Amino acid sequence: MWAMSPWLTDRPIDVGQLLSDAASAGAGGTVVFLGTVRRSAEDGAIEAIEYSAYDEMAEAEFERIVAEATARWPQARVALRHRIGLVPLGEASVVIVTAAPHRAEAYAASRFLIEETKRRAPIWKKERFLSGQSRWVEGQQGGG
Amino acid sequence: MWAMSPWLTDRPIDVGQLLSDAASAGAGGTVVFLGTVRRSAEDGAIEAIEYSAYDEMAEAEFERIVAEATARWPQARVALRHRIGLVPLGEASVVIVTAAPHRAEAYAASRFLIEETKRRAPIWKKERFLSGQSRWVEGQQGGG
Amino acid sequence: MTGPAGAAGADAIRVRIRLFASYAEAAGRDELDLVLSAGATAADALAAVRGQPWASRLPPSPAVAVNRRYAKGEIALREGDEVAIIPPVAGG
Amino acid sequence: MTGPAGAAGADAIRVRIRLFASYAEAAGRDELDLVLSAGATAADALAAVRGQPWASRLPPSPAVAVNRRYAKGEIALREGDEVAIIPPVAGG
Repeated sequence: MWAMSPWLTDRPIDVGQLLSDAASAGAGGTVVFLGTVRRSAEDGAIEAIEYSAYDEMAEAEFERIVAEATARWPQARVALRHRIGLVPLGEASVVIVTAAPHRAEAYAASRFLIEETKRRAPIWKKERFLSGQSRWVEGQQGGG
Repeated sequence: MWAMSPWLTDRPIDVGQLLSDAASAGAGGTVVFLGTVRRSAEDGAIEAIEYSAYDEMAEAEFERIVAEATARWPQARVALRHRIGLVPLGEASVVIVTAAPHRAEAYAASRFLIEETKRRAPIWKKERFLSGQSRWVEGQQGGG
Repeated sequence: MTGPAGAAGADAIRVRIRLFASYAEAAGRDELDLVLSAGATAADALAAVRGQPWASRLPPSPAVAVNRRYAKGEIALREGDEVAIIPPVAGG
Repeated sequence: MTGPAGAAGADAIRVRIRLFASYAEAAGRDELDLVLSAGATAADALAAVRGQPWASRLPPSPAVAVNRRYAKGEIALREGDEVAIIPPVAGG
């Protein structure tokens, strides 16, 4: 259902496509950020994470976050996609591409976009363990 | 001739391969930096850039730079490749992948690696213009 | 309270409340309609939701969005507004 | 001066100088061998290179690498060392 959305998808994120979307002849530095479902000692044996979203608001919030980034870094080109649904260990839940004439802008815009995504995007995750148990991940107070 | 080198290649850089090289189950944040040959107003109509290196020292210097990065960010995994020879407009001359449990380390290690590469790697470039002319790019004083 | 949102009376507005993630799980539903007095604010809608038995699950000041944008409690609601109670977010 | 580096005399060492990019272009070659007094430093090697006609192209203090590592001028050279004069770098 999200296949046509610019921001959300229920399929593995196509990094090559996002790189193409952000490419331009004027880009000298391109930064790709991938957030990946990881195994960690404190969390135990995670099998996958299930992401859910307030879809319509997430789309609107991504529009706003990207508009803010391009207002701050006018020469940057941006592509962003967040995955929804069950994301297996090792696969990306979010991919952000920023391309700019100079690398400093590409890094700064990338960092801004992931921090704002984590702070504001109305998206939640539930860890699913090999044991069959599951648990909502405690997030941060959302806010614009 | 560089196909087997971990650091230098005379072919288009395979980003997917570098992502695999740096991947680990513990990585929550992965940053990819791509330095790309760009068109810029001040430089005019660049067709390609020709990179040349002091190959043996470049390999040694990349070893040292990566060792410094992994000493500073012990949880980061790193993959880096620099292209040598003629690189057409829009293609990557360098790709750096850093993967770490948390994104702050991945961003910091990425930035360190590209700054040190630009400061220290004994690599030079000559711009080739559509007019047929060419010009050495004025770089920065190398130093360890 | 959960039927389609028809027109409310002259002195009342009807708004749609949306719940997500752990809040929806606690409530056993992901939306409900509320009839509020004209001039009611987002904070008033939240207070009405607190009347529901599952709502002890809500923190003292949950984030709220009105019409898909984060909003402060004092924002005035209008007929047909969508008010979402946003659990702590964990995207990325 | 550019033949294979044989053993130098007891009081002399032979080192290989390597040139790159614009320096190699100016010199019309990318390496040459130098015979220096025993105890010579990287700075001495550089001074000897400055005797060559193309060397007006060199800046006052070019970066130097000895055996594939950046080095200061005072580093003492040994028989067979590789001394590179490094133009301003422009990788990445």
